[in-house]
Amino acid sequence: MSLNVPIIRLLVAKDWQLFQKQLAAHVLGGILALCLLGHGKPWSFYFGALLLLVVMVSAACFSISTALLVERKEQTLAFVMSLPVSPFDYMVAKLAGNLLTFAVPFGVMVLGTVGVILFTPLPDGLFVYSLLLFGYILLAYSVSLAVAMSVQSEGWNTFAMIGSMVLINPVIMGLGQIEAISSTVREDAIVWSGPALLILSSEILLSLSAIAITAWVHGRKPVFH
Amino acid sequence: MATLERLHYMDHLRALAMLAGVLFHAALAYSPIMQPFFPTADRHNSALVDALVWLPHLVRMPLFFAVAGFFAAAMIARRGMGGLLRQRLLRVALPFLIAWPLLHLALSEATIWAALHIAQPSPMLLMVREWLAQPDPPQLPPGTGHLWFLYYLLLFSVLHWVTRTLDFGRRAERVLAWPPARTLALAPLLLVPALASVSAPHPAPEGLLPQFWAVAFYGAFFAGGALLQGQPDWLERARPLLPWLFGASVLCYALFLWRLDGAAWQFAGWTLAALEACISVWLTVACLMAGRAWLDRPNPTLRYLSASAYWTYLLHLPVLFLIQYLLLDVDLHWGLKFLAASGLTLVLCLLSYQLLVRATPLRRFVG
Amino acid sequence: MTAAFTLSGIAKRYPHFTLQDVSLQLPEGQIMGLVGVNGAGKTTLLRLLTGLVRADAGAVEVLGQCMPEGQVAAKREIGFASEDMRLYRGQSLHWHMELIRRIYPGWDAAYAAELVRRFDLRPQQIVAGFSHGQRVKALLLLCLARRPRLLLLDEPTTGLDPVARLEVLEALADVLRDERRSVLFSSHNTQDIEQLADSISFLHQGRLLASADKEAFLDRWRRVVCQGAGMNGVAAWPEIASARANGSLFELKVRHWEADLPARLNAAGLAVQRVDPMALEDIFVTTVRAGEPA
Amino acid sequence: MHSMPVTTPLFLSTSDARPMYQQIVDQITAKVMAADWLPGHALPSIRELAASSRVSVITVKRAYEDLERAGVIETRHGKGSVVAERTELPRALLEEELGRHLAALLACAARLGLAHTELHRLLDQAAARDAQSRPPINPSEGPLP
Repeated sequence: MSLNVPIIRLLVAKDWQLFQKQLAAHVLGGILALCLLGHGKPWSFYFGALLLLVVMVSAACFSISTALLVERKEQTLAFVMSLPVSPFDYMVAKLAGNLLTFAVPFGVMVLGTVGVILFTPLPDGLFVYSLLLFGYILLAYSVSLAVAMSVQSEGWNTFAMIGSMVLINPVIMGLGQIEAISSTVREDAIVWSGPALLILSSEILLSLSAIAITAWVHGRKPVFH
Repeated sequence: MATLERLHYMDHLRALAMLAGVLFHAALAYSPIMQPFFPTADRHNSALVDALVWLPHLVRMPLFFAVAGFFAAAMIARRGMGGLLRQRLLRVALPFLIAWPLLHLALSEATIWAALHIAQPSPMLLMVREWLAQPDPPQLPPGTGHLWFLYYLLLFSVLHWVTRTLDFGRRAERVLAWPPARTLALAPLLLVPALASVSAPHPAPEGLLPQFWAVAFYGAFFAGGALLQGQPDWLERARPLLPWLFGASVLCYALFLWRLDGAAWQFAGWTLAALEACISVWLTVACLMAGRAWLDRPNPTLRYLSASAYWTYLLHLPVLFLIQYLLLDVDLHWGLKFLAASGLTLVLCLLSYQLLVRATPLRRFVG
Repeated sequence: MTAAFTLSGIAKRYPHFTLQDVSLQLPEGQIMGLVGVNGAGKTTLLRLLTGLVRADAGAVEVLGQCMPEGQVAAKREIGFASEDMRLYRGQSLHWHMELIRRIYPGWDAAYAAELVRRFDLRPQQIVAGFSHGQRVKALLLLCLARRPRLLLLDEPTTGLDPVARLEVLEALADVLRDERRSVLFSSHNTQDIEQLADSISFLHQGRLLASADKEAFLDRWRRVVCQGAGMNGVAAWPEIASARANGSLFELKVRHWEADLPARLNAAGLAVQRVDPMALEDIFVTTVRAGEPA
Repeated sequence: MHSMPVTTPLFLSTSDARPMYQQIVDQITAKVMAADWLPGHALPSIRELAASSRVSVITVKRAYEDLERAGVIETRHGKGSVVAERTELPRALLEEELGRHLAALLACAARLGLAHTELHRLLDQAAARDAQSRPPINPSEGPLP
């Protein structure tokens, strides 16, 4: 199953152009959140962090829904299938496109937060805690993407997206309960406790496997329908 | 910076704005108001400096961002948004990422050396000396090494892309269709809340995270410059207002100085903010008109200055501080010190430009 | 004569529908009309041809590529436009033309511009603002402007106003000029097929009732009006597709018209009054009603 | 594919009861009879006529075969069709048409059970009426050779 790269690049560029307007809105939200963080007041820091998280989550969900669900619902999928594209190319383009539209904002946010934690007077212990949180967002995204690629019904997709993202709060609480993690948060040093390492590695592993399985399942499908 | 067909007066104005920055930073050492804050504050200072220094402060950066907005819009018109973002990465983001740590290092080393060796240190240096004496000296909160103007230029480029993608520009263009007098009367009102939320004279937004007031204030000038590119005849239509703009600005400046006396570094009240806003808007527009009228001819020296302006402005601060630290112990009239410091800094910067940048690949980035 | 596509012994089973034992060939340079009621299997057939669906049995070869393995190479030379295909609502027609131009080297910008003029479309307009007719013509433009060797059109003229329909037929007729290019278009608007198709294939309930060249096909069918005492068994003749009586008048729809038929009818006591050719629509309805192969 | 000299399309209509190929045959015969196309005139290629008149190739092919059988055109292998070089072609075609009308007249009379003498009488009456309604034409004019 050869990979015709030029067409895939065009498909990803197409998805990128379709996603422009939403991305612009999310970038605007992101800048507003950063300004709130920079405003320096406790209330503004809280709102800024919250807005940043909301922007993060909605960027992930929107990128999935635009690239996959809307394409199916608005029957533009039939148009794409008429192009010289094999199901494998289409799947690779979708995965690459989605990971791009998710990875860019996600990467910027992780670096930004890590930068803020390390360089500002905030306790460095937060570093591990935030990475665990971001690990969870990555996992939630990968699961939503995998579901969106394989399940046709929109109901299941919305459930997967919203469900996995809403679970963030219980995850925050849960992480707080774990003795080894919550104790190191206050200290001003980066402490990699056992459970923290376990959770982070499992999050990353699960995310990669979710995407790998989806890629493998769709890769073998010789035809679109 | 942008290599468009040479719009002479815009290039020259940007060069003058950057050079004014060098002179402004040199003069701050001799301003009584800045004595407690500025690292190179000198014993010899005079109220005359305060009387003059705040005028360039209120104009140079707004003018810089207006010109930057104009060139950005021109670049988009010629090479599309992709072209602009590529150019921004090459000539703004890259130099910023390289210069930032270097400048940060140079400034802190120079300050620490001065704090330990200068006989008559400035109040700020004295404080640094006490910090250094403590067991673990508190670190300076990380700033942008006074390259905040590059940071905000990148931010405005992103915002420019956002507004074009979301098509926000439509209503703003109509504003320029109004009679110029009305636009110029109302424009300052936009800026008052932003300026009122910070001290007068407004500080440099050095923080790693963007500040609301800076985004609003400088963003407005950037947007103004971009809109102006769309309607070049606006300056012509507003031409008759030139004398009024100068007159009103000087009047406002006088009022500003009178109100500022003794009220420096507290939150600028609505009046001070309004005055600052009026001066900034009217004087910037006046400079644009004056530039268009008298600076629009190809002029070799100005051309060289505008080519070297970017490099000079990047390099000037540590060089200037080092010279002024050394001058602290010298007993001379403040005027002579100011001329010596700024003159020497400019010479050194231009020399380094000629040797290191003019004929080297660096020119593509900072030439 | 190389074939644009060849279906041999095709079967495709769905829960409520089966396409069985379909063998069909379209010689290069010809236009084939695919006639069938809704749900007869036209869409499945077209999907088999574009490799979007894998046949349960039989072989599909399109433009020399066996499908669905060779679907990418084949689709480079196939222009497929179907009723359920939609463009990106948020984008303009120009954006779509740019996308297609970059994918297909054969894109002919001059021809595209001419089609835009002939179809009376505005490239800068956003697709969401298009009417149904404009959307169908836009899709057709995207297919035609790259001059594919095989055009697969699923109901190209359905729901179009007469003017738009004429514009579409004119664009299809352009394809005739190049004898290397072939067209398969399915429609239940039999007038278009009668006018433009070289050969006709009847599809009904997943089976191919008939596939023959149009003129010969139309020539075989006649509508005969005759007068006589009674039907006396004529209705059962193999060549009679349908027979209706009205008093002493009888209307026979003949499937295989032979010159000697009027004489044999006279012998059976029926005086032939008039013999008329039948329109394709009439033939199609009669065939479906009769249920036997046409 | 630059657009070749576009052949003027024939006037074909779907509302006409006659099959499409018959319409083509009749129109081309009419053009030959009216000397629009002189003998030896090259006819458009089958594909060209099909494209410009928006009908199928097979319909035009059928029409060309009928025209050739009727002797109106001649087709040289590989070089396309031309109007037949027969002398007096238009007059010959008119006479054939007259023959066809006579045959139809006789078939209709047979159905009515008319005797031939009765037919002659009706013909003379029709001729008389026709003479009054139209100015007398000089018999020698006739269609141009």
